[in-house]
Order: sequence, then structure tokens, then C-alpha cells
Amino acid sequence: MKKIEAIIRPTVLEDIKEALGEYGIHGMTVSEVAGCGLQKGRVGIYRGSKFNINLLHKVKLELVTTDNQVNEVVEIISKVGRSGEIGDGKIFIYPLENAIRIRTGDEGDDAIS
Amino acid sequence: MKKIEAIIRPTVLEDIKEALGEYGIHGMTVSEVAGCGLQKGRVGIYRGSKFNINLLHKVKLELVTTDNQVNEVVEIISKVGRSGEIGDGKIFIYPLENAIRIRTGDEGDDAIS
Amino acid sequence: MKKIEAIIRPTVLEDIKEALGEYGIHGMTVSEVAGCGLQKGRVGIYRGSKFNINLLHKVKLELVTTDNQVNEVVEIISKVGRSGEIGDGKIFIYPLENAIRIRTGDEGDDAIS
Amino acid sequence: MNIKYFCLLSILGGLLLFPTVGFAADGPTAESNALAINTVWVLIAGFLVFIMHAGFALVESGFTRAKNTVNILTKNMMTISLGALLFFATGFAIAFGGDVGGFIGNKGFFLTNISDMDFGIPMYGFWFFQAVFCATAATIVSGAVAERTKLSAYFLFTVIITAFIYPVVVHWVWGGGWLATRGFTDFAGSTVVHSVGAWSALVGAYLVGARLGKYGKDGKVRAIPGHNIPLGTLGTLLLWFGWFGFNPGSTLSGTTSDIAWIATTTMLAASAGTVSTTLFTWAKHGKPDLALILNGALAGLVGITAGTAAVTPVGAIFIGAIAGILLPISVDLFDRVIKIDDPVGAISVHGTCGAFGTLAVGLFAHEGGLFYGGGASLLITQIIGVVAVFIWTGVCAFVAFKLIDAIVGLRVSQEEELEGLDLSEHGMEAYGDFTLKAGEIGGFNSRAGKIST
Amino acid sequence: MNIKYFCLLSILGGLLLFPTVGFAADGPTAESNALAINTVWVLIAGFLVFIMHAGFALVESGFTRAKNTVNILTKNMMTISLGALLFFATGFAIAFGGDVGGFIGNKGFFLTNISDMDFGIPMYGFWFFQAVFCATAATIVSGAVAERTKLSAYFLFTVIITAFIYPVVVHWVWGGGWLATRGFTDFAGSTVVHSVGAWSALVGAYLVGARLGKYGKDGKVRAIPGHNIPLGTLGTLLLWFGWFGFNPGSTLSGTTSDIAWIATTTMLAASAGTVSTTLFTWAKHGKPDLALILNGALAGLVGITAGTAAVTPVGAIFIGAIAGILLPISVDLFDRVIKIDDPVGAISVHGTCGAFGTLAVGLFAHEGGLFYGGGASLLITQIIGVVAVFIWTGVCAFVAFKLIDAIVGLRVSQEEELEGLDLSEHGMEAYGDFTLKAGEIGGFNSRAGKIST
Amino acid sequence: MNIKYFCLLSILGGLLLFPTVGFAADGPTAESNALAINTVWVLIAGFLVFIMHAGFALVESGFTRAKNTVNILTKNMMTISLGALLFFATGFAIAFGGDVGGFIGNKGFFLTNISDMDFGIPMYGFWFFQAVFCATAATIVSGAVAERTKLSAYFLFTVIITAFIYPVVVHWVWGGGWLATRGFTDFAGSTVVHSVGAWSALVGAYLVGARLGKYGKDGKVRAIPGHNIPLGTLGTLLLWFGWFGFNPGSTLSGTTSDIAWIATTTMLAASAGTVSTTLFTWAKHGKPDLALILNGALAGLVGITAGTAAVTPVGAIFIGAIAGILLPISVDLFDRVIKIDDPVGAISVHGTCGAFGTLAVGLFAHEGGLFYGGGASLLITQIIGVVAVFIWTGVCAFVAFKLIDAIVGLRVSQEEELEGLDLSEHGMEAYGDFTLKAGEIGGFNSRAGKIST
Ligand SMILES: Nc1ncnc2c1ncn2[C@@H]1O[C@H](COP(=O)(O)OP(=O)(O)O)[C@@H](O)[C@H]1O
Ligand SMILES: Nc1ncnc2c1ncn2[C@@H]1O[C@H](COP(=O)(O)OP(=O)(O)O)[C@@H](O)[C@H]1O
Ligand SMILES: Nc1ncnc2c1ncn2[C@@H]1O[C@H](COP(=O)(O)OP(=O)(O)O)[C@@H](O)[C@H]1O
Repeated sequence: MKKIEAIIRPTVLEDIKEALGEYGIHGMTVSEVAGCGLQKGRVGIYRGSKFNINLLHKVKLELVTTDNQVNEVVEIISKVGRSGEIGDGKIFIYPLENAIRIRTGDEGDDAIS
Repeated sequence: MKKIEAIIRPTVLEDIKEALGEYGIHGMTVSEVAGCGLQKGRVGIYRGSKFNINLLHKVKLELVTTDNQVNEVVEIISKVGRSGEIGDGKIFIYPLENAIRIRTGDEGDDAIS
Repeated sequence: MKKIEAIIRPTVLEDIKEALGEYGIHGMTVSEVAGCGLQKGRVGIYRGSKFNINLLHKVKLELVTTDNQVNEVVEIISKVGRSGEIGDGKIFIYPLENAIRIRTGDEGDDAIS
Repeated sequence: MNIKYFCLLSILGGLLLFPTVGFAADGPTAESNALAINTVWVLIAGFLVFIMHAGFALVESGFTRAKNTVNILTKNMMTISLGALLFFATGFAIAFGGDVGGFIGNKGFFLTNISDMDFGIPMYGFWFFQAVFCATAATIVSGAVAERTKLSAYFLFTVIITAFIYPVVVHWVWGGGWLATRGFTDFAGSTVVHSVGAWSALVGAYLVGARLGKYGKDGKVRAIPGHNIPLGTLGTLLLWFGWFGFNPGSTLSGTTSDIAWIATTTMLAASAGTVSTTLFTWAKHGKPDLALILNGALAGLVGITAGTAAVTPVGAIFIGAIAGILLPISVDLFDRVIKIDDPVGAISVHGTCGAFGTLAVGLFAHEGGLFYGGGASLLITQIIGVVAVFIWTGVCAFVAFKLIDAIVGLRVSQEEELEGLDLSEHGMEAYGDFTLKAGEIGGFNSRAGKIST
Repeated sequence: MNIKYFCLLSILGGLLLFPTVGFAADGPTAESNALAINTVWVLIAGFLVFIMHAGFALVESGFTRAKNTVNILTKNMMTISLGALLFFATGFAIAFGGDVGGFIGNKGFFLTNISDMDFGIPMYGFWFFQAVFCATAATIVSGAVAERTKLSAYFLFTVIITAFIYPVVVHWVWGGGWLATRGFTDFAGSTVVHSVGAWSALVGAYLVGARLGKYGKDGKVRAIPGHNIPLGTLGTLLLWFGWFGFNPGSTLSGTTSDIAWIATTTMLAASAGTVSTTLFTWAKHGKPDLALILNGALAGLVGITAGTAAVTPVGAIFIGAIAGILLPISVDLFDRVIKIDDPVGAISVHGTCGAFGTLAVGLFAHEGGLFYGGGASLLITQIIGVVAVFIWTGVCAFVAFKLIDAIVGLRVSQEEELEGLDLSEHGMEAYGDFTLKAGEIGGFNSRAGKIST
Repeated sequence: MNIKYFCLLSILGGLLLFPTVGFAADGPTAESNALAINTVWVLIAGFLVFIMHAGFALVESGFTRAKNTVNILTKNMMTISLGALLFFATGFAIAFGGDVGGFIGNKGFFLTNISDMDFGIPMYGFWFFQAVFCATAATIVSGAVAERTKLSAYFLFTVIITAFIYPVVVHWVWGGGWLATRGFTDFAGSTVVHSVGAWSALVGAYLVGARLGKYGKDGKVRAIPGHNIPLGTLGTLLLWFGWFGFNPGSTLSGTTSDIAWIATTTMLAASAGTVSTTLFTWAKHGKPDLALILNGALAGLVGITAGTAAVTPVGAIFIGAIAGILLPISVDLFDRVIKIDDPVGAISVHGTCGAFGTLAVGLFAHEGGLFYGGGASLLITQIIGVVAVFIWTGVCAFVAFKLIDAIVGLRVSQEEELEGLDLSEHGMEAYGDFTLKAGEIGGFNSRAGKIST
């Protein structure tokens, strides 16, 4: 099992969710985050003062998958989430030692099937 | 050291926190997330349009514990967080290389004691 | 590559971001979390009822760095984020298997450079 | 050149066929002007009372949780609407039309058959003012039973209180009924409006039970903070603003200097209530408790409502200040001792302080008050009125809620309550764009969307 | 001792040089008092109409997404301001000054040269009331084209509608123009104000296109929930409140008992609209849909506006109830069939129900209505008026929007729309402290800050 | 049948014993009607001024951070309340009761001993209107010193300004004092109300120091965005709405056509202010800055307040437009050059534009203004008045704040400020249900709760 963590643009969340659903993956956890990186921020203006808005709205997608799904999932996210402009985001892959389904107590791959 | 990450129902957060406190664990980090999985969403209605609310409110609990506490913690979360209905959530266990307490610079198990 | 996750006080976020920027690290993901630990909560009062506010505002910083930057980054965060009072927070270091830049498909260290 | 409003004129011409109460047909007179001033005054006062419904909506939603916001707002919208329609259908007739034994009116349903009545101002002006009052009594209930009561159950109770329970009390006190005959003094409704709402709320909150999580396993009270205090504050200020229609408008006349007197006592009592609750909570907990301070302003207002025309400004300050201290004590009593869960403090604000304010007339009335050497007779009459209205409302509300419970049930299921009434009863969220939950169609546009334009 | 207001007196003295319409110079008379009552009434009514702009601002921002909130609020602030200035410059002259062929006025630009006109009340009182009306028509557009229209394009259209499109229609109906001559009856503006706004909104929303993501690849409608329903509800109640100025104030006289009648029909129609939309959506979807219920209250109000002085209270209930059912049907029609994206339902509320309300006068008018045995002639006149205003507004708005499109463009870029107009057009966020994005200077203070004090 | 209001009658009967100023005893007369119209007008105007406090509360909370919201709202609730009580106790006497050397009044404390005075309308009506004005001056301070000032320090200053500083200025200008004698013209209080508030705010904000993080290590200004712009916008519109009581109500008479004139100049100046700030900020930064545009509307309103009855509509447009440009320049000046941190722009809106508006009377007054050939004498008087009030307020406020600093301290600790005043001074959060922090009892119900019902 691996944990795939993708930082994506908010605007592509739905399409990625749909594409993953078509591939057969429904379980995931989503949260709102703010990101900075190469992407240039916006110039903000407030009461006549300019300032740099350099933490931008992003969405974090967390999916735990079986080892053999990792490549496919990364592919899907990359393809659907890519606009080619700076700021498309990253995918990080982490090792995972175990997963438990609270409802049943199932462990390992069973927990996420 | 391990990191235990639990996606739970918002309604059981307090009980789990209390149960963990009784067991002796007080340190944890909590965040609001949205989850989808097997649990059926709600049908939303807005201005006459029906739609599927399929990202549901969940709470993410993150605890870093010593290796020997992992089983007990998983047990507690599973027991208190279980309603038996679909949507109770998951527990994921990750390896961790180090932990540092910012205030003191303590590393490893000392950082989280 | 490692993932550095720091739970810090909201008030030091900007300084840490600045210090990391000076060191040459710009990419990071930030989120709002609530933490509990040794730090004493506030006594809240609402309509004459006292209660304990024990989940405190914290900020979570997530950075994926190359292996050789880890020590330096931890140092910077520790130094800038330290007030010496209980509640300064923790830094956790996780192993990571891979990173992909969605925009280009670059993998590994290239993805985060 | 003279602009002519053809259409206006033709319509107005048409209206002249309807009965008008002495308005100028050919040229204004002192009498027609006085009538016009009174009409204008009562209507504007009625508009101000109307905006109190916005105040209630904000106080009730601000002091409850985000997950029940759509629900409480829906209730508020329906309360004012049902209230107006039912007061048109039956309430007005019961309150003001004829009299059966000093107990109830019996004519004027749908405002027909009442051309022989004289209200001092045009009938529709009088009706309008009374109708917005009626809905006020009803809306007090929604705050107390918030976050757990079924929508249908609440609507049914709103029908009963506006069509029947409230109008009967109005008849007793303002419609020439038995309490009026006894000399019971409730100028603008500390008892008639506020207590009727509050005692209904008391029965309702008792029968529907406390919100899940309000009392711990050990019976310990848990605070459940409201989700939007700025809205609650704005709501309180809108209520205060509307009260300047509620009290001074109850003269039903703009040609009396009493309106200035009444505005002054209203203002001073509200101010005194705010300050005394602030000082009281600050002294008690070391911190001023805004959630109670806002209630304290309302406590002062409810307290002065009965005696607003009968007490002096200094008397008003005393009444407001006492109400502002009674309020936190009453909230504590209901929370901790009686254990009736009232999320917004409606029972304490409108019930406790309404009863106090009504009795205070017997103490502070410049004419006839005990403290001004008027003896105890007015006070005794006031006590009788307060008790009678408590019993009437309590019994009626109890029967009504029990009936409703039997028919549709009072309370949502545990699952629905935990999830929040917005999702379970409405499928809608108050802040649908803040969270990710809206999913497929929410805060985020899919790329697919890009094509369709 | 007599307090003397030196400064007040000297100013007032100065003002006496300006023309006053029969106000008391030495001692009040019945005539001067009647004039004062009318003036006070119209001004207060105008203040209430003004607060409708707060209502519009809240409804429009509450029912759209957080990322476009600063944008919509900026539009609202400018609409009322541009509206007042342009109605001063040209609108008033076109609407009420002189007459060219029953089609348009031609004098009184900048309120000069009109000392010979008689409005019944002081000219400035009349102007004030009409000016706040004018801005109301304009602001209806901003809701319908929200979340995707360029700021500059919207401002240009606001200039055109307030300076020209709307005043012409006013001239036709209220300024002695051809529709007035025909006996067209639109008491307070179901057609004159609301439909003009709505048909402009229709054209605008059509030309600017649907919001990204509103229609899926397959053409399926997607709900885009508003971000703050409590604000939307407060906005609706403020509009309802303001309507008590809009309708009863349109008598332009406080010395007629009609104002009470009108307040009553207004109240009952709004209530009936709220209840009927509630029941309708509940029956249809199993859940009462607050987003539509709020629109339903407004539907009742728009519906009664034309006939508020001409129909009976029972007639008002019917009109409100029908409008409350037409509303969700119309929303559905525009959403699903016609596929014009109107985030707040402005076209259905003000257009569909405005047209219905105007026609309803021909049916329900106590004098001349079909249902009261008055035959079809009034109804036919009403149809002519509705159609004429539809064509005029539609054509003008189409030309105007096409011109604006050619000059500055109607729509922001896809990137700007996705990011939100607040960041792209304003560099500002509505809730700048809730998110972390404010960065360097936002919700969090850097330690550096500690030093600087 | 004749409905009888037993209780009403008995109370009203009782009131007849209190002095009424010529109200009709037996049958209305033209005089009694005129008095009634004036009374009704002033009271309603006072109600509108009251709602300005809701406007201030929203503007001040919307433009500051979420963590200080409960604090600012508590301050607003107390300001209006303390203001009313203290204006009753001492303020009214100092302002309007008797006269000592043209400088201060000396009788009428607690509104006693003033039955010999004649205010044109019933004394309580006059008091009410003046009392809500008084609190307005005080509340201007709270915005400027927000997010860092101790609650107790603020309350003490509110006592001093409402009980003493403000009433003295009122005496000078409106109470027959030395500035009134000189012919100083400030119709509704650009200087008397707004500048007194603003200069106090200036001193307060200077002495309490800038918020942590407002100025970087290098002295660079950092923007600290407000947390809720929709509330700030609603607040601005409520202020604008209330201004229709503030200015036209200051005639203290509804029987003059000036009220229509004043409503018109008020409306046009506010509109011009809004538009000119919009264009100015758009031109300067390429983006219209809503935070300043809202201030711009208020700038226009403050600017016209002194001359609202003395200038023409076109003059009002000029005054508003200039104020709308002065505003962003002044904000910049205080932010960047003078470095006084004023989170909501109170000093610029009420001080800079208040002074400008007062001087503008000397330029634009139709009678006596420099631009209308009236020479410089009025202008010089205006300058004297502006300077005198600046010195008086500045000195008093300085002494007061220094005293308060010595007694309770002006500023919260760094820790408290960083954490937010809501938690540190109140133990309460404005949005207690949005975050997880409420913990044990917050947004989430524990399962334990399930049992207790
Ligand atoms: N080293 C990193 N660690 C964690 N998150 C990162 C890192 N670098 C970038 N991110 C996240 O990815 C987002 C996109 O990165 P950015 O460099 O702006 O564009 P791109 O990914 O197209 O090169 C950032 O907003 C941030 O949330
Ligand atoms: N593969 C996954 N990766 C990450 N999170 C998941 C995954 N599957 C489920 N979740 C999280 O767990 C929650 C509950 O899962 P669900 O399948 O609905 O019920 P259950 O856990 O009872 O089988 C989801 O809402 C989601 O937040
Ligand atoms: N075991 C843990 N696992 C995850 N997060 C923790 C843990 N212990 C503490 N934290 C986080 O670190 C924050 C600070 O910890 P705390 O014990 O209060 O102070 P300190 O780090 O100074 O000892 C907490 O609020 C919480 O968010």
C-alpha cells in the first residue's frame, strides 16, 4: 500500500475525482490548503496598500491505494490535472505500514477495497 | 515512532480525544477534511436543482506515537469511533524518521513525550 | 527526498517562510489545523457557562526537500519558530518514495527543484 | 406644466369607494390631518416592527450552529408569513372583533363584517400593526426549540399560536376583554406578546428536550457556542431599532407627545439593560459575556414594554437595569437547575423579563405604582394578569405540542440532529461554498464547464 | 430660557429664498400641514426604498460564490451612486420633464428649468423618491450577470439604463406618456421598475453567457450554491421592509387612507408568496428549498406591486400565492429549458412575476378587473403595456450590451472567472482573514511586527 | 361597536399630567398638528440615527480581523448604551441647559429643572434625537483604536467623551454658545459630531500605537485585510440609510420643505463620494478598492453634513466628489507618512472630511459662500470653528487617554493581541462553530450527548 498525496488546482478536483471513479477508485480524502512555489502570486490591494498574495488556494487529495494501482493513479492525476501552466501542483508518494477500516477492523488492502 | 492518521466522523472526535487522554495520550493535531468512499452522499437541492453531495464532513486526527503505543491507540480509535455504519472511516499508519520538539530541540521519542 | 511536516504557531508562519526563502526554499504547502498537547487551553465563557478551549489554532507546514536539505530546514524552522513557551509545536520527518511535478511529469528531486 | 398621474388617479379614484375613516375628500382639515398623522405613524411603526423579524432571524441563526442555519431561517420566513395570513383569517376576529364573555372575539374573520368598528385609524392600518405584532409572539418560539425540532411540527405550532393562542390573550388585554376591564396595564405587550411567546417556548423546549450534547453523561452543562456572533449582534440592534415601532407605535397615535416619552423610556431601559448585564457578567466571570450582553439589551427592552408609557425615565433605567441582571440569572437557572435547553435565551429574555416588566408597572408606574404611593392594587392586578396569561398559554401550548407530537412528531432523529437539520431537512448548506462538500457542483468548477460556454 | 439655534436659523432663513411649495410661512394651516405630511411620508418611503439596495447587495452576494463577493458589492455600491447622479443629470428630465409625443420628456436636466412644474410635494422630495426607484431598476441586472461580467461593462450598462432606458418607460407610464393615456395601470412599478430591470437582465445574462461549470458537458444543469444564505435571507427581509416604502410611498401622499390598504395588500401578497413557494418546493422535492422560498417572498412582492392599490386583500393573497408558484417554475424554465444562467433568479422574480403582476391587475382589480365583472378592456391594456415595455427594454438593452461588448468586452477571461473576480478584478478577498492566502500581511502577524511598536 | 382600549386610555390619561407642549387636548388644531408632524419627524429621524450604530458595528468588525470581532462588538453595544445614559445624566445639561459664558451649560442634569425651556418639540423628543447623536460621536473612536485597546480603557474614554467632551462642543455650536454667536455653520455636525469623534480617535490611535505587524522592521506598511467585507458593506449602507435621519432630521421640523432639499443633497454627495473614490483608486492602482470605496461613500456623507441645508444639489455633488478624493489621500497620509494606525479609516472619514465639509460651507453656501460671491467672512468663521474644536477635543482627549493609561493602561499585552482580544478579553470566539477549537463542546457533539436526552 502507498499513500498518494496530490496538491492540485481547485478547479480540476471534480474532473480528477470523476476520472479516478471511472478507473474504479472512490475512496479519498480532500482538504483545502494554501501553497507557494514557483507560481507567481497576485498583487493584492487593500485600502491603498499593495501586497503580495503568495499563498494560493490549492486542494490536497489523499488516497491510499494498493501498490499496483500507484502508477495508474499518478498517471490519471497528472493527465487530468495538467494545464501546462506553472502552479499545476505535485504528487507525492509515501510508504504506508498499515490501514484499518474502523467499521469492520479489516486491515491492509482489505481496509481500502 | 509511527504516525497514526485517522479519518473519523466529526461526532466522535470528543470521545476519542477523551479515551486517548485516559490512556495517557494528549498530543495530537486535528483538521477538517472532506471524504468520499463507500458512504452514500446526501441529495442536495438548490434552487430546484438536485445534486449529489458526495464529499462528506470528516475529521482527520494525526498522532505521532512511540512504536509500542500504536496497537493500543488503533484499538481505542477503532472501538470508540465505530458505529458499524458505512462511513466510520479509516486508520492509516505511517513510518516516521524523526520528530523534533521546536521549543526544546528534543528529538525522537523525547519530542512527543 | 524527505517530507518535513512542522506544526507551528500561526504567528511565526511569515518569518519561517521568509527565512526558508532566504535559504532558497520556496515550495511548501500550508494548512490550518487545531492542536492539543501540553499547552494549556483557554477558559471560554459562553452564556454563563465556562468551558475549556483545548484545541488551539496551529499551522501545519509541509515541505518536501532533498535529503541533504533536511537538517538545515529543521534548523531554520526550530530557530525562527522557537519562543521557548509551551506550544511551539513539533517537526516530523517522513520518508517519501517519489515526487512528481504535474505540469511536466518530472520525477524525484527534479519535481521539487 | 402639471404632471398628471393618470394611472394613479384612476386607481385612487377606485379606492374612494372603499370606506375611508374621515380622510379629506375636499381639502384637508385639522381633523383629516390628525387622522393622517396617526395613520402614517402607525404604519411606519408597523414597518419597524416588521424588521424585528430580520432581527429574530439573525439572533436565532447567529446563536446556533452553522449546520442548522438554513433550517432556522426557513422557520423565520414562514413565521412572519403564516402569522400575517392567519391573523387575517382568524386572529384579528378573535382579538378585536366583537366579544364573547370578555374572553374571545367572534367576528371579522377575513376582515369582513367589521365596517361598523372604529379603530381611530383606517382599519387596514390597525390590522397591519397588529399583524406584525402577532408574528412577533410566534417567532419567539423558534429560537428556543431550535436545532432539533421538526420543521412540520414547528409550522403546525405557528399556525395554532397565531390563529388562536395569541389572539385570545390580545382580546383579554387590548380587545376589551376581562383583563382590560380589571385595569390590567400592559402598554405594548411585555405579557401579551413576549410572555405568550416565551411560555409557549418554555413548553416547547421542555417537551422537545435538550439538544444532543447539551448535557454531559454526568448532567453537566456544556456550552454550545453560536456560529456567527456578528449576525447575532446585528440582529439584536435590529430588534432594538424595531422596538421604536413596537413601543411608541402602540399609542396608535402620532398626535400625542407620549410618543417622545415612550421613545425615551425605551432607549434608556435598553441601555441600562446592556450596561447592567455587562457589569454583572464581568464581575461574575472576570469577562464580559457578549452572548449575554446582547440578551441583556433585549431584556431591558422586554422589561420596559409594559410600562413604557407609565414610568418615568429614571424608572425606566431601574427597570432596564434590573432586567439586565435578572437575565443572566434566569439563563443560568434554566440551563443548570431547571435544565430546559434554550439555545438563544428566548425564555429568559421574553418570559422572565416580560413577567418582571409587567409586574414592574405595579411598582414603578408614576400613577398608581407602589413606589409612587399608589398602593398595591395595581400590582395585584398585574400579578393576576401575568398568572392568567401564564396558565392560558402554558395549557394551550402543552395540548398543542402534545397533539403535534402525536400527529407528526416533535423531534428529528438522532442521526438527522447530529448531521444537522440543514442537510437532513433541506439538503442545503448555509455556507455551501466554504466547504468542499458541495462536491460535483460546488465551489469548484470542473474543466468540463469550460467547454459549455 | 429659550434655546436658540443661531446657525440653524440662519441656514433655514437662507433656504427660504428657494421655492417652497406652499409651506407655512407664518403659522401652520391645514393646507401646509397636509403638504408637510405628504412630504414627510414620501421622504421616509424613499429612505425605505434606499435600504432595498442593501437588500439587493446581500441577496446578490449571498447567493453567489465567495470568490466573487467583493465584485458584486462594488457593483451594488456603484449602481445606487451612478443611478442617483444620472437620474439627476438626465433621467428625471426624460421621465417627468415636458413631453415629446407621449414618448419622452425633454426638460429639467440637472433639475433646472422646472420651477413651473407641480408635483404635489416639494420637487426635491419627488426627485428623491424617483431617484431611489431608478437605481432599483438598474441593480436588478447585476444579480443576473454576476460572477462573470466585467466591472467596466456593467458600469457602462448602468449608465445607459439609469440615464435613458428606464426614464423613458417611466415617462410612458408615470410621466403622462402614451401608456398613461391609455389607462395602463402599474401603481408602483411591477413593469416600470421590475420588468425593465429584469428584461435588461435577461438580455445581459443571455449575451454574457452562462457561468463556467453551470452546464456540464452533456448540457446537464449543475447547481452552484450561494456562499452565505444568512446574508441572502437578511437581504430578502430588507427588501421586504423597503417595499413598504416602495408601494405605500407611491401614493406620493400620506393624507390618504390608501396607504394602509396598500401596506396590507403588500404584506399579504409577500406572505402568500413565501408560503406557496414553500409548499410547492416541499411537495415537489420533499424538502422546502430556502433559496427559492426567499425568491418566493420577493415574487409575491413584485407581483402585487402593480395592483397593490387596486386589488382587495383577498386578491392580494391570490396574486402572491400564484407568483410564489410561478417563480420556481420560471426558475426551472430558464435554468433547464431556455438555459440562461441567472445566479440569483432575478429574471424570474422581477420579470416573470412583474409581468404576471401587471396582467393580474386586469384580472383582480376591484374596479375594472375581469374577475370582478369589469370585462377584458383593462386586461388588454395591461397586455399592451407589458409587451411594449418588453420590446423597448429588450431592444435597447440588446443594442447597449452589443455596443459595450464591442468597446470593452462583456466577459472576463476564463482564468479570471475560475480564479474569481475578487482576486482578478480587485486584488482583494471578501473574507481575507479566514484563509491563509493573505500571506505576508494577513491573518497572522509576523514576529517582526513585535518590534515595530 | 367601538373597541375600547381600557389600559391604553388609563395610561394615556395618566400621562396627561406630564407637561405636553401644546398637543391637542380637545380636538386637533393646525398648531397641534404641526407640532405632531415635527415630533413624529424628529423621532423617526432619531430611530434612523440609532440604526447607524448597527452600521458602525458592522463596518468596524468587518474591517478588522476575526479574532477581535467579539471585542469590537462589545464596545459598540456599550457605546450606544453608555452614551444614552450619560447624555441623560450630564451631557444634555452641559449641551443645552442654561449657559455659562458661552462655553458650557449648567442645568438640566437628569433632565430635571428644565420645564421652562422650549425646544419646539416635546423635550423628550429633542433629548432622544440628541442622545443618539452623542453616541455617534463616541463610537467613531472605537474603530480607530480597534484590535489592541483594553476594553476597560475604551469604556472609560466613552464615559468622558459622552459625558463631557462632546456636550461642550454641542453647547458651543448648537446650544447658543460662542461659536453659535459668531455664526459658525455646522448644520448636522460635520464638526460637532464627526470631528469630535475623529480627533479623539486620532489622539487615541496615536497614544495606543499601531497594531503589531502593521509596520515591518523596515517601517514598511503592511495591509491587514478585514475579515468580512460583506458585513462592512452592509454597515456602510446602514450608515448611509441612517444619515437620512442625521441630516434631514436636524431641521428638528417636518413642516419645512428643507427636509426634501436636505435629503437630496445628502443623497447626491454620498453618491458623488462613492463614484469619485472608485474612479480615483481605479486610476491609481488599476483596480477599484472596495475597502476605500465604502469609506468614500461615508466621506461624501460626512462632507455634506455641515452644509447639507446651505448648498445646492450641484454644490453637494462637488463637495461629495472632493471628499471622495480627499479620503484615499488622507488614508495614505496617516498610513504612510504620519504612521498612525487606523484600521477602519475613521480619522480620515470623520476628521479629514468633517473638517473639509465644514470649511466647504464657507465656499459653497448658496448664501454667504465664497464661490457664490459671499466673500470670505463665513469661511473665516468656519476655519475658527474647525480649529477651536480641534484644539478642544485634542487637548481633552490627550489628557483623558493619559489619565486612563495611568489608571488601567491603554493597551493589551503582546500575547493577548497576538492571540486576539476575543479569546484573551472575552474567552469567546465570533465564529465559534467554524473552527475545531471550541473542542469539548463545540461544533461536534460527543456520543455521550446521545444518552442524555
Ligand atoms: N517542496 C514542496 N513541498 C511541498 N509542497 C510543494 C513543494 N513545492 C510545491 N509545492 C506545492 O505545489 C504547488 C504548486 O507548485 P509550483 O512550484 O507553484 O508550480 P509547479 O508545480 O507547476 O512547478 C504549490 O502551491 C505548493 O502547494
Ligand atoms: N483509499 C482511501 N484513501 C484515503 N482516504 C480514504 C480512502 N477510502 C476512504 N477514505 C476516507 O475514509 C472515509 C470513510 O470511508 P467509507 O468508504 O465511506 O466508509 P468505511 O470506512 O466505513 O468503509 C471517507 O469519507 C474518506 O475520507
Ligand atoms: N504526538 C503528537 N502527534 C501529533 N501532533 C502533536 C503531538 N504532540 C503535539 N502535537 C502538536 O504540537 C502542538 C504543540 O504541542 P505542545 O505539547 O502543546 O507543546 P510543545 O510542542 O511546546 O511541547 C500541539 O498543539 C499539536 O498540534
